[in-house]
Amino acid sequence: MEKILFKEKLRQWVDTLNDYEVLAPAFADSVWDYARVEAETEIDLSHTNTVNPPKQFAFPQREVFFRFERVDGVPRLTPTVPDPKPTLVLGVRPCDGRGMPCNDTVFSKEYRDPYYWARREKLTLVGLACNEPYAPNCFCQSVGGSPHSTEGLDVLMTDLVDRFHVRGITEKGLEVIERGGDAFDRVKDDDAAEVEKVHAAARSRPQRPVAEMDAVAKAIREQFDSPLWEEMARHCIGCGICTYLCPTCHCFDMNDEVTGPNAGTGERVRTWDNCQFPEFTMHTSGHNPRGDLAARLRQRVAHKFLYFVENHATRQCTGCGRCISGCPVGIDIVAVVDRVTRS
Amino acid sequence: MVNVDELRSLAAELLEQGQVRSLIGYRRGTAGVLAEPCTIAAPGEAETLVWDPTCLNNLALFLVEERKQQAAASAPDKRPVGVVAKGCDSRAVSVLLQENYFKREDVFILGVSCEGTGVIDPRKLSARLKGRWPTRVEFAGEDGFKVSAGGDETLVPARELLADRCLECREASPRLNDVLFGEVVTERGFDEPFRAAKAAQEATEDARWATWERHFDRCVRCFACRAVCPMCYCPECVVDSTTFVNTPGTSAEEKATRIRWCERSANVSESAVYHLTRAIHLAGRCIDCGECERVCPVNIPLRLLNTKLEMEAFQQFEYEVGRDFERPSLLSSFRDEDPNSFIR
Amino acid sequence: MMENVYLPQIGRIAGIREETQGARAIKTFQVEFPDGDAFEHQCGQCAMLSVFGRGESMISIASSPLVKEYKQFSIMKMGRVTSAFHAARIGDFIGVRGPFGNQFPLADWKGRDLVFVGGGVGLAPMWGALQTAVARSQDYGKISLFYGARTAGDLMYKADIEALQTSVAVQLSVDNPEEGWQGYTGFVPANLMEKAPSSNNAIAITCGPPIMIKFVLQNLKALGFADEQIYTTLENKMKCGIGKCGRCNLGKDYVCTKGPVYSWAELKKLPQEY
Amino acid sequence: MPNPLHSNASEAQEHEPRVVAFLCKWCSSAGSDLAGVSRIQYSANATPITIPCTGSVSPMYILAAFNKGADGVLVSGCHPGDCHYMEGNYLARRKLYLVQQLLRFIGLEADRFRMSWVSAAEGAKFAEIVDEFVGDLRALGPQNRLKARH
Repeated sequence: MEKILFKEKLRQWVDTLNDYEVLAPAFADSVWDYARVEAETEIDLSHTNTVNPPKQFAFPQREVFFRFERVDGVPRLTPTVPDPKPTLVLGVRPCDGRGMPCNDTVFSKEYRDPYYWARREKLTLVGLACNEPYAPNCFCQSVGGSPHSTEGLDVLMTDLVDRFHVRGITEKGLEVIERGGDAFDRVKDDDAAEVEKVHAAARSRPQRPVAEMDAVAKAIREQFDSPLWEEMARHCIGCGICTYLCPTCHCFDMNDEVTGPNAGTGERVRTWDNCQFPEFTMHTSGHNPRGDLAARLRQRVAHKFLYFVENHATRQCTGCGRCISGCPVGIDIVAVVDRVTRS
Repeated sequence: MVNVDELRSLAAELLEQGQVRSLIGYRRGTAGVLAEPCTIAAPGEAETLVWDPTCLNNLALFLVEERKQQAAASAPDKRPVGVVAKGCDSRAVSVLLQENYFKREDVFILGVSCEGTGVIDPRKLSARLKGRWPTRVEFAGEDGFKVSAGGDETLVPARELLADRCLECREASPRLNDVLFGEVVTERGFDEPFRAAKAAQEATEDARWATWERHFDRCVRCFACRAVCPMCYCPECVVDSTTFVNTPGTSAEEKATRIRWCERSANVSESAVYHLTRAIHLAGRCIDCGECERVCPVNIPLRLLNTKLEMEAFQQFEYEVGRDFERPSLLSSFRDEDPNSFIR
Repeated sequence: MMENVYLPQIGRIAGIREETQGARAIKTFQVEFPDGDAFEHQCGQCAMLSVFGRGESMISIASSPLVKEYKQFSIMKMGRVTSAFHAARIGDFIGVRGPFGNQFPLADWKGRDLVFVGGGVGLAPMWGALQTAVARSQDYGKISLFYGARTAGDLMYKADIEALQTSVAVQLSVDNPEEGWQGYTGFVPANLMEKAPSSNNAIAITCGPPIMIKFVLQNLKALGFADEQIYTTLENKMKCGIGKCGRCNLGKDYVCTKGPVYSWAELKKLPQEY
Repeated sequence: MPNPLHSNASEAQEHEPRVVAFLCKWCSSAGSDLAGVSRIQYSANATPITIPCTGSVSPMYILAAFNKGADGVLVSGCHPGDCHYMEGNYLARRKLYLVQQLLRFIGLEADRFRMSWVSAAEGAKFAEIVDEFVGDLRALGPQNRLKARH
């Protein structure tokens, strides 16, 4: 189902979704990030891309699994599976959209994660195609994506200067478009051609080239023990930016947080975790299978370009470029992958 | 003007004669317009060294990494390490010397003066270019930058792109150095020192808390501000359980009774303990290189916490951080005329 | 309500037996399920044990699946959660989540000799398989157990091993013996080399400190054991136990779901990151 | 006895402020004992924690106290010059001044963290300080800015 949404009627559409929690990119503290759309919010979809991907709405930084307390000597557990309002996220870039199917795979293979899916099923992602790759480090087309791919999205909007071309993709997408009612107009015949022209132009814009993407997996396996990793990770400082900002990183930690006067009352909490931190794989004996930053850089790159391919026949990198732009010391996954493939 | 060729030839010479075992500097990055840190050991690599307004990193951090590897190495190479240092970076080296983290003879400082300008703030640059990609930023004359983006080049006055730390910088040339490239500059025509902290202090108590509650809430605890700080060199950070080190010798009691001063959760109360602990542990040690604020992915104004304490140290205790590494540090010294009125 | 894989069942500590003292004390716990919701498990599988307020840790289930009344766990005092276990008393409640991981393929080993090689607390993960094999000894050939530790005081399950003497060729060894020690003196791999069990139609299962496994593997190869005949169970840091939290991987495998039991043939193909 | 002058907001009325008091063992702790021995009536809201010297108060203790829900934190030690360790209170004066400034900078109510000099002979002064502190805290109501919320 395809419609036209004039930009001035965007607000009208959002207002019809009153039982949804609507989030849209907002420019605050000189960064773009998702913020809740209130009555007086001026929705602005001229964003480059948000700092945090929409992954946070299904896999938040902090998730309480259950509360525990002692009731006459016996521990009583109260599971806290979330039951959120239906959530609609506007302005999702296709690279972030493509990240969600990777996370869906992880959180459903072999065991189904009830906390992730309680949020994920209520989440509707309204994508906005990239008319021109915004950052110096975009490489979505090199990893099988495109500036207007629909993977993982429920709706795809394309900006046609004064109006959006809106295409419903999934059930959830069709439902929110129907709710919009007369906020939408019929698609005229030249609209389709214009959309195709805009998409073609977006595809032709230069992106960060990746040498031979198909040879990467094999190269990583062959170069597993090469000193190249040591040299590339030389100035890594082991922070969490590259993984916390990544649309497909899903590693987490689980801890008990005591909330009462004694250890018997508290919460078991899941928080994001990061393979670059020293404690991530450290055994309680002190033995650490990945004790140095070179092994950890290799793990991050291998997980996305080798292990995920071996397990799920698809890469776990959508080419959004956040880990490159965000890295304090300029470690660049495209350069890493190129060097490993070339040597 | 800093003559980059002289810098490169001196670097090559130092490595050639083996005066330094390696040299830490900046080179062109692959990840965008910013220069990236590099460590070179062969004289031939000196060609790759650059010096331009995108050399943001505080390279003292890599002196700390070098020192840690040195301590772990079985047969350490005793020669010093060369480091390219701006005014702020050399003040960081000075504080590290003050804390005996390494000896003065362990480091050879190639001082570079920022002279009339300084380094850029990447966010101000991208805001100005509205999404167009900058490919190069160079020093251009006394008070401007030449920005080349998408084929055309524009001259931009320094004030519009300078990082806040440079606007408030009190001494743009490294006082502590073995060799200095560029002129000594102590007068700066930009903001007066601690301007941002003074401004933030004016807000009402509730307004201040509302701002900082929002910042602590947005923090995702990626620990980049700690990882990038040369002063945060503790092997185990007391508020970051991901750095707790277990060795075969660590007893079960030690591990079991380790205090968790704050939980790993990224909510307001725990992130507040993390950031406030870091700020107080940097009192009298932070030289305002601004890297914590620069690397923060959600752009929390962390410099404010540190410059507030630096201002108090300067105003109440007449203590200038990184000024002179022979002097006792702020919190291990006192004066009779320290403020006493706040104690009832 | 969807089955919540992170929600532990409540277990009650029914029995505590002190195996060894000292800094790295080991205690064996027998855990019952007051709500009667005990899960079935296979030999070699593990469970996540919770002490609420302290955390969770992954411990191998030491009892055989044939034992229904309780599940047995041998825990060495190492850190936050395990110290809480060592401070626990009979009747205390804990959380149990599982079973996790794959199993020793006992069915494939029918008709073959079994050589168990354990070190220190490494005996526990194999104990279930050993007990099950002894209970069905008619299905298997000669069963032998090489087990050693630093001192005689560090040997676990002494009484149970004594009871096995009739059906299992037990070869105990200690690194530094007190007087009156009749068993072998030296490391487990050396004891293995000396007794030299035959490798034809045999399966070797080994578990213990990494340094011991390294030499046991060498010696087993020297004794003619093929890679497919050698099995071990790995130990990596684990938090979720269900292949999602990303830390226990060995190459593409998450040890908590694809392992912890590996034949050396499979393990050899994976990066040696454990 | 809560100071009548300060109690106004009703909601703050029933909340009994909880104060964590770090008392240096040589002076202020002895001062609080003297207050007790001399039967001086004063608010019982302060939980005393004896420390060797105010110089040994780590900022972590103060942040942890507020994190766990303390409404006020008091650090009390010997007068300058009386310190058993000669300069502990001078160093504390500088360090805790910075802690106080930092806490005020991020917006914690200014009155919630206090420092005082109380010698072993000043039992009355200690009682008065605690009374005044609890009175001020009662007006401020419960501390929920740095407190961990569940």
